[in-house]
Amino acid sequence: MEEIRIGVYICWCGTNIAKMVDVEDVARELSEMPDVVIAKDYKYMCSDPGQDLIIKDIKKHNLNRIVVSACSPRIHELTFRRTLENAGLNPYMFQMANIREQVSWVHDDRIKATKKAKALVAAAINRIKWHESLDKRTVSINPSTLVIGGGIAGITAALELADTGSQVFLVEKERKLGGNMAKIDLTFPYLNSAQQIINEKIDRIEHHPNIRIFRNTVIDEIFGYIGNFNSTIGQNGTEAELKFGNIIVATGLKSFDPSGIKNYGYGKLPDVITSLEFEQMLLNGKILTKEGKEPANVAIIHCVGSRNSDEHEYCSRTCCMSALKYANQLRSAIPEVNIYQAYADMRAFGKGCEELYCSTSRKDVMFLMFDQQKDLPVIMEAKADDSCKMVIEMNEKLSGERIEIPADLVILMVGLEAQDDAKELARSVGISMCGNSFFMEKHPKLDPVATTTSGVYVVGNCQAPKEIPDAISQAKAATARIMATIKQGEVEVEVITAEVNEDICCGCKTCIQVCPYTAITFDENNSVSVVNEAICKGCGTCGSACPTGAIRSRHFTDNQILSQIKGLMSKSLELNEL
Amino acid sequence: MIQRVNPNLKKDLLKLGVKDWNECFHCGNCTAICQLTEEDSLNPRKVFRQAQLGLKTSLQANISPWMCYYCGECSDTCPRDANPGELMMSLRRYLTSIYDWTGLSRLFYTNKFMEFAAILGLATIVILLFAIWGPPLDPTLTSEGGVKINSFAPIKWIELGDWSMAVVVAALLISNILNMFYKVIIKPGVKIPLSVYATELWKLPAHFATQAKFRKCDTKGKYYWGAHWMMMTGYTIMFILIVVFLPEFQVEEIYDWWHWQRLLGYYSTFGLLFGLIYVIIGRIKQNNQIFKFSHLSDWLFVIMLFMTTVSGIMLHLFRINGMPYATYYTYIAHIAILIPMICIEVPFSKWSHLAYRPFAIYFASLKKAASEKQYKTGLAAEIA
Amino acid sequence: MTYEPTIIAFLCNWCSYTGADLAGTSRMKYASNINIIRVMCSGRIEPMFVLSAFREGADGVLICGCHPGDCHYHEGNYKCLRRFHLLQKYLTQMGLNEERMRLEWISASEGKQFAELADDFTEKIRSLGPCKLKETAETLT
Amino acid sequence: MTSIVFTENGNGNGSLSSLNYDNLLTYAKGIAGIGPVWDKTELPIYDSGAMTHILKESKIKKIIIAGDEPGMLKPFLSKAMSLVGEDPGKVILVNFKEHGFFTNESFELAKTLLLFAIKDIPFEKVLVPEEHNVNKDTLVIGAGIAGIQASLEIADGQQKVFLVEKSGTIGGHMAMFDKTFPTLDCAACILTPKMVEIGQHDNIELLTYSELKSVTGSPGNYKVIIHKKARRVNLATCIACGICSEKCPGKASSDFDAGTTQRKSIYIPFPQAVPNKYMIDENSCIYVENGKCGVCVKVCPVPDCINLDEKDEDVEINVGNIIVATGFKTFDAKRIDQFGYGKYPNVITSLELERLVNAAGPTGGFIKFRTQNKKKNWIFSPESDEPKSIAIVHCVGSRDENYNKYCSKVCCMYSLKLAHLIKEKLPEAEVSEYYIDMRAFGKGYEEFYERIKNENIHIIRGRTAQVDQNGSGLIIRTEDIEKGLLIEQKVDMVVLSVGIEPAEGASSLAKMLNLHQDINGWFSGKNYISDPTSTISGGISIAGVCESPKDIPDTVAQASAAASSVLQSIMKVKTT
Amino acid sequence: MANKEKNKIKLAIYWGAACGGCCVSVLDVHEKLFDIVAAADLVFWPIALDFKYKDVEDMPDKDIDVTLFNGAVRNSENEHMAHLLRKKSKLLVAYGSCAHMGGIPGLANFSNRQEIFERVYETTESTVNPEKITPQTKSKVAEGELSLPEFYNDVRTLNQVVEVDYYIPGCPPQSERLLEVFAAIVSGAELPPKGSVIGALDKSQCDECPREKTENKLLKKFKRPFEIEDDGKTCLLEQGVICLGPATRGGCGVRCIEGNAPCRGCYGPPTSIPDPGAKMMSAIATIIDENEPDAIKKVIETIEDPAGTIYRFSVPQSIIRRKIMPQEKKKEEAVLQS
Repeated sequence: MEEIRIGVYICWCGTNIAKMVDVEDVARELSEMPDVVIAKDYKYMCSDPGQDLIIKDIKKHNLNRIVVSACSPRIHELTFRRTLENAGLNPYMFQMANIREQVSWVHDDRIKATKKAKALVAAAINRIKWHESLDKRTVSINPSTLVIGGGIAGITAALELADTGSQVFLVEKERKLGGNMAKIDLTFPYLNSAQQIINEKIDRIEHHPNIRIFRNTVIDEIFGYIGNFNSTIGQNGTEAELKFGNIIVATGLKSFDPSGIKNYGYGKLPDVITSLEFEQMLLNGKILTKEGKEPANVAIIHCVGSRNSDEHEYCSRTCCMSALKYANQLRSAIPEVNIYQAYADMRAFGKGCEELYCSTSRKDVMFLMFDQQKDLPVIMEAKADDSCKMVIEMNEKLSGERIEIPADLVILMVGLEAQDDAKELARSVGISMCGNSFFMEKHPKLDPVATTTSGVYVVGNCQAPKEIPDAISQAKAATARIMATIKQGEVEVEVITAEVNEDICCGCKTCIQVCPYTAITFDENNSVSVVNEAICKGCGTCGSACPTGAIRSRHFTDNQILSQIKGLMSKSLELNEL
Repeated sequence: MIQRVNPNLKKDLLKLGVKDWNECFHCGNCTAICQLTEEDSLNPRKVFRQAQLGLKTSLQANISPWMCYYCGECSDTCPRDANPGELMMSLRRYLTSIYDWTGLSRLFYTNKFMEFAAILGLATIVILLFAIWGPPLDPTLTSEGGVKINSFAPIKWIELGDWSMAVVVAALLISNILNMFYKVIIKPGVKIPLSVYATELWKLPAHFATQAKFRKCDTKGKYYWGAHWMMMTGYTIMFILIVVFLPEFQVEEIYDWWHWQRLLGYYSTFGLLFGLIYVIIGRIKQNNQIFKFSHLSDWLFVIMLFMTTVSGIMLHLFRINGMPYATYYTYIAHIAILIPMICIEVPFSKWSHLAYRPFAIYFASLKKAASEKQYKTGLAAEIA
Repeated sequence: MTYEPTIIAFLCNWCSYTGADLAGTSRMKYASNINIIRVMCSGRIEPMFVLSAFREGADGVLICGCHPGDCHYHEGNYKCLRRFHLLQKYLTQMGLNEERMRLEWISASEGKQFAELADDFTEKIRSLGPCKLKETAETLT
Repeated sequence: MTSIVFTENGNGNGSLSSLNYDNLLTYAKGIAGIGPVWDKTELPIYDSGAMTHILKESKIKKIIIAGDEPGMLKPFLSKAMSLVGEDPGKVILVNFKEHGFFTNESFELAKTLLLFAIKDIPFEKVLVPEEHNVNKDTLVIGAGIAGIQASLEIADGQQKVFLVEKSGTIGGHMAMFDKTFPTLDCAACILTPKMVEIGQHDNIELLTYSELKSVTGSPGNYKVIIHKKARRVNLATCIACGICSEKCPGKASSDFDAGTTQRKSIYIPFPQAVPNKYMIDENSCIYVENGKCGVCVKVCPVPDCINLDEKDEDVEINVGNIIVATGFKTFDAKRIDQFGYGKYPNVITSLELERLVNAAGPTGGFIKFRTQNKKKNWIFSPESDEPKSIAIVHCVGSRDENYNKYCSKVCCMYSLKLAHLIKEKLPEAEVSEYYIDMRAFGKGYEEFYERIKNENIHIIRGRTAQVDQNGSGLIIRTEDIEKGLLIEQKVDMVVLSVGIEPAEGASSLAKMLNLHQDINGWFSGKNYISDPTSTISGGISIAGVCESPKDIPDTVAQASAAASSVLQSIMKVKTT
Repeated sequence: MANKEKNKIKLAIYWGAACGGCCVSVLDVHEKLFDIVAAADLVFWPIALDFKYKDVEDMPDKDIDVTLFNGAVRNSENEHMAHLLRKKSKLLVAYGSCAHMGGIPGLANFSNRQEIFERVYETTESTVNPEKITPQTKSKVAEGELSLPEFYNDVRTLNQVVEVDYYIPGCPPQSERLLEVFAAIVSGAELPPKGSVIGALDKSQCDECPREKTENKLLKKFKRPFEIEDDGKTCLLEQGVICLGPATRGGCGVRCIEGNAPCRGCYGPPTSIPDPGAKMMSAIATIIDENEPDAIKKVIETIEDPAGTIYRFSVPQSIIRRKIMPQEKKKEEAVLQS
């Protein structure tokens, strides 16, 4: 093994450190530690001359490990790693001791601060003896992408990617492309045609040279990792072996089935229909009751299957606005119709939505509020002599009165819920699910489309209910990442990863479930665990959980940390005795 | 009790109003900003709700519209521009037409032609009466160059006319108030002990005279209150003068200017003029929320009162300056405007509020006192 | 001279170490007895580190991670929490005062909380007196 | 036979639309082979019977509805078509607004759109992509979370990004927040790593304290002049030691703390600012004002680091794509008289409360009364007392015809979050929320709402109408809608959940970049439904709240989506 | 004869604080014992042959080729012999768990001399000792002075007293392993680096364990072996039983597990682990299936005596080595007060 030659640099940071820490004393004392070749102090280590000093010393003294004691590594670790690279050393042969944020700025006793600085630097020196060269690692990226789901999100993603010249495989469970958007007439809030938008896109996708469509196809199992996935896809009896670098999951959601809600009598009362069925009426241009008459009274009931602990606790996000849209469409198609909207909270939050709410309310629409959790309206058949077919009874919250509404047609604004096969899909693609069987994103705030599995993205409704523009934004967001990786042809993966020593691993499989990224798999042939370093993010949890000590967390190995502790304590105690 | 919603009531109400209020999304701002809001008596939003849903029974039993003096604060701050103040105004018209058993009120509110016809018809009758039974305008009426008003319009006839008009109007008003009492108290089944009727009775004249509630309106309200109060007192004093004290009022002799009759008369005139000009400028400029929307009945009322006032002033000026012919013609014109104004506006239109409002306050306090009493006896029974 | 305990603090990189940095940039003063060792995640902290710290002479060990649910690696902090409790039971069995080891959640914005924690913990350890573990283990008789 | 119905006449419907419909109608009538062409007013739009008669008579097989809101007419015509037995799907909508052609400048394009509708050509082809040689560098305007995200996406694709930020640090509003809803993870914990990444990224050139001066050129090749304001501290040499700030005698209200406290005239916006360098506020610097002082220069340990006489400068850059992510400003609560903000010290805005509950804020994370300091400035100091009851008022300046008609989308959720945080800091305090509609729409939001309901917080439906001072406390008047009762509540502090408005200067930027703004001032994309981030100005995308109010995840998704357009154009080596 | 003698190696076997099982394990080679005797001269083996310490003392230094030292160092006699044998031996092998890691006698480190004496000589139910007489190192009797070895406060492993060349782990070591080691030494093959563990495997127990292991290792309750209904196939850890197998060196032939009992760790940890129990502690805590502190504590309560379970054979060898006893002074005060 090569001789360890350590260079130690103590930064003054102007007076920031020097005022509270006797930096010269620190340098002098630590120069006496074993393996330390030189120890220097300097005004600003991060400045160009400071960095040059390190480079020169590395060459002159043949140093192979560098300790810089300055500010927080969160600020300058990258700076100095680059310095080392410039000097021809591996950037990981570097350790920083934070004596500014965690010493000089937070203490006011110079003697104690100096003592602590010495201990921290000693710890770093002790630690760096165990450092090893780590190399940047990349995996190559197959430029093809698999898009699962042919709704608006999937179609958008496929087109965006295909337009850059990359191959896209689009897999759709059903025969028809377009998903839920193809089943609706107009979009809110501007009442534009959904059909025109989606049909144009479907037309493009069907004729796109870079897109291969698999209809009536379900993904069975996917193998591999980012950049290098593969799967066998069966279609019409033939099987195709596909290789792709990234996966976009855009399987969407399905409408809630309201048959289970007794109050509404869906399935029993012929003129109680779901919003999706009403969309079909609008597409056909025929808003008629089962008897074939035009309704004189139409009631729209919100929050069916949503915001209720018996069905789904979550809000389906789109129904309120769809209901307002229906009011406008009804008013246009049947000018004299009485329109009633039973709602819980009017969630008109998007662009132009509150304005639509306001303009709709001017169109003789009667809004009625009910308690969607405990007190649902009851739909019943009207008496024979009544002017209407059905009567809806409810406790109206805004007036505090018990009222009844005449209705000839009742539209249930059904919520959205996970597809039946969501769980199987999650398993085959390797992503997690949240409480409501929605797919889980990597970070709910700052990474809403990536997943914990690198190279797999969730977009559109399958991540959570959302409006069309948001689904499209998400679809495009995922393609941004994929384009960046395709463009580079390879993707850098975490350097600080875990590795399994196969000579020691006994195959107890403790580590496999511990990994939050499912980066560890079991090699049945050798009966050892294997870390897929393309997936590993280097948290080190597995290393701590491994009972045999077979897993090392690179750059945070047991030895590195133990010697850091040892160095710190020995210096600290030694100084205490003085 | 389950009430069925009735979208048609709204359409009906719209005929009496000037603006749709369906934008309201029930935030309750109006109720909260209104300084007069009181449980059971004034809750603008609840009235809104009854109107929107078309809950006729509840609406007719509701006295909230009368409790509102229309300071306009609710409409100013309404986040949806739904104009609660204007709805209250429209509802006052609605309730007036509901209380009025003759149906004339409704007819006049909804049919401009009929309203004009009624006014013009009455005016014509007045002029005809003078033309037929009035003395010939010959020099006997101007002997010594003076104005002989009592000879022109003999006081006994005029007094007879005055009193009969007062009786008719009062009869109509009282019957309408009884109707109101039925709709507000009897029909909803409010139980009120007889003693309460007596103990709360003082509120009736007190509120009529002071309009103290109006003062509670916002800062701007105090200003309106001043104008409104002056107009109201001016009108009332004048009304009493010409009906009760006609013999002291319509005299040949011209009193000294400090005589009580003249002083009261001047005050009334000033009060009316001040209030009217304030309102007319407001309605023309639409400078404030309450003046933004004017129903025909609003304009008619103001214009007729203004014309009455102006003709009265002219009459007075002509008389003290000894201009007999001018005085006599103006007198006819004055009466020809005054009679239709009182006969149409007081029982059937906007002016009915001078009676409904104090009664509404009285009924509200009855309800409140009754429920308090009930609560107390209930409590006592419980304790016992 | 008053007794100055030596304390080792293991801080996760994403929340707690950043929080400690914030205490620094905000110039909050706290006891100099706290010596920080950075790990990527509190899930990396294992009993051996804590035991070694005591064995090498530390008087107290502080462990900080992201608040529950905030872990940069999803659930490392829960793993840390589980180990902490077992380790605490073990240390108690070995005659160590359980308060010598503490686990707290410090977020990246909680510089002040970190400074207060550092002071509070130092005082606690000071009141407990020197830890005799190193002495005992090295002088078996 | 194809027929056309125009829903507008004259010059559009007035709201921003100014297309001359009369001319368009004349043009349409002249198209060869076209059936009847009507203006909406000429049709019996309340009488399906009459309409079917017309359709039958003219043998119409297809109807094109053209205008600003053609969808409103569609159900009527679809019904009429189905009544005569024609395909109701043959009712085609041509929404000029949707495509951005609503001014007379795009009259020709509007004509084309009509023709395409007649001939069934996809609308996408109206704007035939011109082939440009794309400059591969990108300009991102605004370094809030949207700008940061977009920059990182592009820079990670190995493309150069110029990130321009108006203030002295990146981070935007998100950096000011304490926690984010609904997961309650701390904003700084998740944001600062991204900020550091921006600061250290090889492909990102950060231009803080700078604004756009002019943009010329064409899609793919824009020449942008950036006005760099004088920071007066050298970015390269400043070591952020803070000595200058310690000694500086000048003071001003801290923008970063939403005015809740004071900072020095030479300052760093907040400890984790990027770049982590000091700067001088010229409005309060004594030297800038009267030429005398210079204490900072004297105490600065780095030679020539502070240059008090530094002048503003202009920098020219050339870029191919531009992403606009200028975000928002909060509604000025002073505009609503009856809430007494600015009049009563303890009526505060939600942004101020965000700073108070933030551990790095002026009170160290404690909720305190606003008090006057020695110099009579109203600030929040850690020494003040704590309120015992707090009311949170929703929809301040939003959903209000008198101010902003739109819903600001985020206030309900952040108010719930703030209520939770208040309860966390002051468990004994009485917390009330007054709302109109609770808009808990996103992933996990409704669940969060349910959770807050169980935290002993009064959540009352009703819009507060008035706040008055009453002795040392405040009285707020609200109607409890669900009970139908007027509530006059005495509280110690009122928090106004202010809505959000387009950032200062959005209009001038719109002019500079030829972007459309909607009636509320938000930027409009090319097509709200199918392409909300691209604009009709080629190579220019919009992202985040500047497009319309939205929460953080949607902002981040949009930012990435905008980056996707940029990367796509670079990969295709052309832009549209 | 002399030549023959020369080819034979000199073997010594000594027991310190031990149960004798290790010595018996030597006999457990059965008929192979003859091969040993054929290849080696047993120069010292107190349990089997009558040698006096004097004989050893008289040997020249480094005269013994191999000494198998079993048992921990508990008293002054053990320590003396450890030093003596070190001096006289070329190779000193710590034989068995006690010499290696302290073994079962090492559990005495949860206590100290005072407590042990109190218990053994005063408070045990069968003891009558009103004068509270405890063993003294020196006592005068009529015949003169008698001496007993000093009973130490702590139990130490062999290597905490003298330098050790090799370790053969096990309680007791498997006889087959002993034969293999012995054969290697005799054949003069190249020996592994000093300090190595010999007669055992590098991998831990699980590698040899026939039970089926899955990744499903999440526990809401720990169980003692009698609490489970073992199907003989499922990994014991997955059934909630603390089996030290994953952190214990293989080589014993997974005998305990074959006997449906969990591994208790007598073979000690693999080379990669400095402390025998810390890793195992970490592992079993990690697989607790709870996230709330109280729930976690509840699960941990189901572990009977964690320190004694995890460090059953290795307390003196662990990082902490022994329990820190409450200050002696306090105890004295308490006695005085009572």
